[in-house]
Amino acid sequence: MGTDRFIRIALPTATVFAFLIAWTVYVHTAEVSAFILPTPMQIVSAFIGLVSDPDIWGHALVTVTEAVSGFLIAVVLGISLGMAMARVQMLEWAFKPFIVCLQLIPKIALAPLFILWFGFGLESKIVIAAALAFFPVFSNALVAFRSVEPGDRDVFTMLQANPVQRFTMLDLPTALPVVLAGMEVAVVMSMIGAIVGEFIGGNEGLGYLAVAMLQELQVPGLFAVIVLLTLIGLTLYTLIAQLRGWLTPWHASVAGKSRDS
Amino acid sequence: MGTDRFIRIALPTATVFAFLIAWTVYVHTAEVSAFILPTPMQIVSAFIGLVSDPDIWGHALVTVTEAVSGFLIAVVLGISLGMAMARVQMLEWAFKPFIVCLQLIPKIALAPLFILWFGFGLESKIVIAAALAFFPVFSNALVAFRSVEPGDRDVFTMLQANPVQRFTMLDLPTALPVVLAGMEVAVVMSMIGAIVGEFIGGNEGLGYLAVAMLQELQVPGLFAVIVLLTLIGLTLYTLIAQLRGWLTPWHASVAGKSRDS
Amino acid sequence: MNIENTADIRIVGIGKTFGQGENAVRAIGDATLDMQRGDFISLLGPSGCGKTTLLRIIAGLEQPSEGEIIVRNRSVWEGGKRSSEATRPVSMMFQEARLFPWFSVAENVALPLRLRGVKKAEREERAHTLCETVGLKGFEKARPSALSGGMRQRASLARALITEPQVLLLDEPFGALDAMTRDTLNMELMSVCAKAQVTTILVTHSITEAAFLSDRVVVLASRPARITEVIEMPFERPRTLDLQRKPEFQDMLVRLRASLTGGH
Amino acid sequence: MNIENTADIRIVGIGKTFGQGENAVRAIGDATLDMQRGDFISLLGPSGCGKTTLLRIIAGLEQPSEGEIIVRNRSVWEGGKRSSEATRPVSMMFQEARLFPWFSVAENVALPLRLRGVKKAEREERAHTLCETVGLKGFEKARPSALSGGMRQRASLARALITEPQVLLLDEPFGALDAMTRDTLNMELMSVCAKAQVTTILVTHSITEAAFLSDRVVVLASRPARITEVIEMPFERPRTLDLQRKPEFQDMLVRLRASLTGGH
Amino acid sequence: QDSFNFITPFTLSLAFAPVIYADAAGYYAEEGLAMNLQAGKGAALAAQMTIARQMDAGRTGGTNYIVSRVNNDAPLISIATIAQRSPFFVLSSKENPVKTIADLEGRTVGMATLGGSMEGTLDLMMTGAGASPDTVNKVKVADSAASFALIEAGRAGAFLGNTSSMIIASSARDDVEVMPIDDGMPGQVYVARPDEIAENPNKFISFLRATHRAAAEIVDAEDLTPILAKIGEKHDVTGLNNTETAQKDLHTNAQNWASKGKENILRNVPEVWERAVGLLADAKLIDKAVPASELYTNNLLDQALKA
Ligand SMILES: Nc1ncnc2c1ncn2[C@@H]1O[C@H](COP(=O)(O)OP(=O)(O)OP(=O)(O)O)[C@@H](O)[C@H]1O
Ligand SMILES: Nc1ncnc2c1ncn2[C@@H]1O[C@H](COP(=O)(O)OP(=O)(O)OP(=O)(O)O)[C@@H](O)[C@H]1O
Ligand SMILES: [Mg+2]
Ligand SMILES: [Mg+2]
Repeated sequence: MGTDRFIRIALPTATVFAFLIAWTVYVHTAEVSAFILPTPMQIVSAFIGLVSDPDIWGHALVTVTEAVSGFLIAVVLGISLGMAMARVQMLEWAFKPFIVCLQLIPKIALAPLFILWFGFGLESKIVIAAALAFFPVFSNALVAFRSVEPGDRDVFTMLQANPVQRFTMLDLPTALPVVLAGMEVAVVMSMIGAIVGEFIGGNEGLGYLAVAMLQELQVPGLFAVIVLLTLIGLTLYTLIAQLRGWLTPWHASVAGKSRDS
Repeated sequence: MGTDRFIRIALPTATVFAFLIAWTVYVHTAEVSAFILPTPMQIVSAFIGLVSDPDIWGHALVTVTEAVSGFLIAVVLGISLGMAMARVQMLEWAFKPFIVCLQLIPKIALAPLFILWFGFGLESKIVIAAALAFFPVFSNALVAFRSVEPGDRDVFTMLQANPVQRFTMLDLPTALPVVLAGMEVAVVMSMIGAIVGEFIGGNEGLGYLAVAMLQELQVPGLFAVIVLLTLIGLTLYTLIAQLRGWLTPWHASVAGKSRDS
Repeated sequence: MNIENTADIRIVGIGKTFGQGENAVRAIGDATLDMQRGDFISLLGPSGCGKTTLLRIIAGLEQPSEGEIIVRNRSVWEGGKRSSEATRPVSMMFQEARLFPWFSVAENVALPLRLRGVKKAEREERAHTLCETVGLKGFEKARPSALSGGMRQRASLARALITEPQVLLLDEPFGALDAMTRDTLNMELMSVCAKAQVTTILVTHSITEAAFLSDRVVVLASRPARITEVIEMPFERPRTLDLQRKPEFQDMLVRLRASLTGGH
Repeated sequence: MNIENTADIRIVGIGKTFGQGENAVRAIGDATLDMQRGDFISLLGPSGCGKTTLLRIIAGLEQPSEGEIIVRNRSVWEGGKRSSEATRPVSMMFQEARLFPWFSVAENVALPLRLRGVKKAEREERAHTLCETVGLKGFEKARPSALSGGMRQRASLARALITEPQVLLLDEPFGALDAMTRDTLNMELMSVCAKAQVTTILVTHSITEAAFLSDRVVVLASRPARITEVIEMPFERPRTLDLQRKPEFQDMLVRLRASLTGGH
Repeated sequence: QDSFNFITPFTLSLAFAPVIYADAAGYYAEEGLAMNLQAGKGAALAAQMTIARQMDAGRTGGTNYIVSRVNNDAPLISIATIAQRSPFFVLSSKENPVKTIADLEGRTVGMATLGGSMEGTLDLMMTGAGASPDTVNKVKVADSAASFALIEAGRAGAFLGNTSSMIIASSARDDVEVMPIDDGMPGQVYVARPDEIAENPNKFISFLRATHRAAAEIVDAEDLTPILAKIGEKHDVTGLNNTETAQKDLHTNAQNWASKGKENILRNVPEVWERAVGLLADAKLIDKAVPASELYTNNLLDQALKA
């Protein structure tokens, strides 16, 4: 366990360092302009400057709020709709094409509509974050809830389980590993959604900051914002990945349980 | 079967009509400006105008090429990396945080880099489409390949199956239902990626056309382009959904097989 | 509580065909049988003759193609829909163990109580007692995946018994057990069923077991699927393992074997 | 082809402990046994005594905590790694049927041939022949989910036999079968093993079956897990079902039962 | 024959008519340039591509250029000012019009390119007009006539739109109040790398000559129809379909190009730059005072027009 944990930290750190070195070498040898791709060192110093400015945390909080709220809405909606359609074939036939269409519509084209309905504030960004994060959760929930074995269902039927019990003790545990995989995608999508939302309208958040930096070609600053965004996203992602260990300890998808074969 | 197929067509058609009527009513009663949300009728006539212009098919072909290529790259990469990491825990520890970070980075910020590396042509858009579509496939492949039951693996071990046989006859069939769910998300993402790529640069494709329409305030035209995009996306999506029936006919996720319970 | 004169379980002309046309498989044909409260019957028959299917139809898990099932004066299949009222007193143990990997062994055993809202302390106590009864002491906290095949089967049996059901459907509960364990559990089952007047249907491949436990043995045949014979087991209760060595019991085994072979 | 004087399978001081510390479960203790080519032995023992675990260790699916397995002069576990060379001649039938839902019954049965690159026509023919042997005629094209429990077990047996293996490990192959089918398949198995000099280890809970089929019966006990006795079955071959009625056979059953009970 | 790569900040539109028309009319070819026009997304991208030597020159916003040059040492120099003043207009509704900069007080104002300089100059203008900039809620919106609907819906009190947005919005509806803004900045500039210029100045001279020819022709034209037709032959330009608005659009743009006099078309007018740098420094939008003349060169244009 001790070495395991060590490796789990050491390995990605090593990869990241290798990547940063490769990056630095690339920038220097290929002579890429710092206005397109700064070196990691430049970004680090810009990052230090960024996080020592207290204003930044307000922006970060806005983005996190948007992403997390959007994510939660997506998870609740995705799981419940996925569940409902897994149960009732008719619902899937009636509404799935519809859901797919909604996903396909470029959100940027509808930006004015979002702002019209939800204003320039957090709401419109939460909606976009939720819209982007919804589909992976929904799609995985649909297939996962369908994968409950009929024999297992029969056990619960015989035990006269009510729908809630059936959901919490059978459907959900069966579906969780796959739903969690969808949630991992969704948490990333909700960050992207929040940022896209901030690109589209409003005047707060790290996405807004990134655009403002880009306008003036403060490219290291822009990358510093991206690093911050990425760190936040990675933290949220890690939380979800942790959930996997807590919620589905029995499943082979829990890290460290798989066997090389 | 006959009625089944009828219902499968009739139901979504009914939903779509209900939606269109609700939309029309909303636009009229809420007096939404036609510059934000045209009525379905206006869009339909713009759509007819759009598709009767032969130029449009060139743009559509560009977008489809980008999306499909990006999708295929994403599927191949997603399945192989997912498979590799499902097998070798170390690989996951080393590279997964990295992959997540890459996903989190707003692609728009990297646009200059994409163009630098891949030019203004199709390539840069294919890369963006592939980048967006990759993660759902990868994430689902990882959990799905992990879900192969150890007992099933044992059978193949005893039968001295080589890695390719193991992959095609055990891992892939087991993983397919969940991987297909990821591919359904991915095909949508690759369309979005292609469109985002066209927003970023170049002067071809339906995404470009959408921006151009918006600038001219041809809002019904913009929506007509979106409708066309959506139809294309829906077609691609339906193809993948069809694959489910062909590739995993034994699985409960195949439409019509699930039981209400 | 049911002091009416009618049967506890009535199987009336049940038939079941899977698939259609060329691929149709006739799993059960025209099965009719009445059981009184506390009756213990066994189903004996060749593999694939429809024993599981019949049990599933009685439990309301499979819709019969024809016929009717009545449990305690209620039809299990009312207008093509399963009546969960009718099947409430029924507990079923499936042919596969069907333990849930997200529960420990004790939690799996206690699941039926949990679903009925029994308090945690009480259900844990009862699950532990039952685990001990079926010989799983010390494995209460284990994950089902750490059990051997026979141990899983016993856990599944414990789960079927924990609710103290009035009707018990057992699908090959002792198939994966050694003779010793089987004898012990046979005795246990017999005492449970006798004590609480449980109406029991047991599917087994062991002629000895069928003869030893049952009031009546139903012999099934396949192709065509049907009930070939219903044989009374005229042994007094309470029965002990000694019964199995008695000549009249041995004769009965021969009789049953003949019936099975004839029906094949 | 192996005409050396050494044993075909050597089980040398095998032990296996699952888990660690307080939760440790001793599944096998110090098992030692030699088998010559064509030997047929059965493992008898209480549920959970480590029969499956021993089979899995021999097959190279579970790493022993101590000891060594040598199959045809090759160590199955070389330096903690499974040697797929050593296990090449071994075919194993698992306690669960483990059929794959994406293959039809015949495809499941033919799978081992397919993995060896046997042509489609040939493997289909052999699969059909074997399906008929195990009584699955007419179900070749069915999906495994449409089979009954016993039918699945038979399909799994057919899959284990189709490669005409030199070493056969069978984990309760007839557990879900009725007496008649069981007798038929017992005879079938015996003739297959005799004809091709297959070295066979059979796990069973039927004392009769063990005595009838085996050259030697290995009696296992749990707590502590160990081999309590290895008993020679001194019945001439070829054996017929009549043997089971002979007094010396009945005496052997009593002897085995005693050994099992003592070891418990 | 030299090749010349030029990047516009957005999809090809009539705002970029000088280069598009020069290309369509073959003026670059006459100068011996093989023109390659690329449409980018965002002024920053245009600048970045030029810095990265992917493009020889690009068009970007004047203020953004100055800030990025002074604060971030962007290796660029302005070789021409195409829009002499801000190409942006304040759009509001006639019911609640913005007629002076002070009218912005208390409103939610949408703008496409949110960022320090744009906001800063707006603040500057408001302070100059005696209004309090703190009361303005500046938000990012798409620079599209569609954004006018946000005003209609009451979500925004005004928004800054470019010439095309203004023309399209005001020709589509009759309740659009338009106020041009002059923030004192050079509106839109062509930028290039100084080292590239030093390496091959002739290429840039040829480019400016042809572009100037096209711009002057448009400014002078009585009837824009043939020009629009010419453009449409070669390029897919948004806004060409509706000839009426297209003419207005091009005409309004042309007025901007010539707003410091026809003789100053494409010229970096020193006084304008001087004042702009002063304003930006006062507003602390640039961190050091630099001589304005370092930020641009008129040499190339002079040589182009001399020959
Ligand atoms: N879902 C199904 N679809 C199609 N056929 C089925 C299905 N379930 C069972 N059958 C068929 O019905 C017949 C009876 O099956 P059943 O499981 O009832 O047999 P059984 O008597 O329980 O056999 P066993 O002793 O082997 O468990 C078999 O021929 C089987 O192939
Ligand atoms: N993966 C595992 N993890 C922990 N304990 C295990 C595991 N597999 C088996 N055991 C334990 O090892 C012991 C022997 O198990 P095994 O499956 O070999 O028994 P068996 O003799 O085959 O029993 P049965 O006749 O019931 O199949 C049991 O006590 C079981 O709990
Ligand atoms: Mg059965
Ligand atoms: Mg076992």
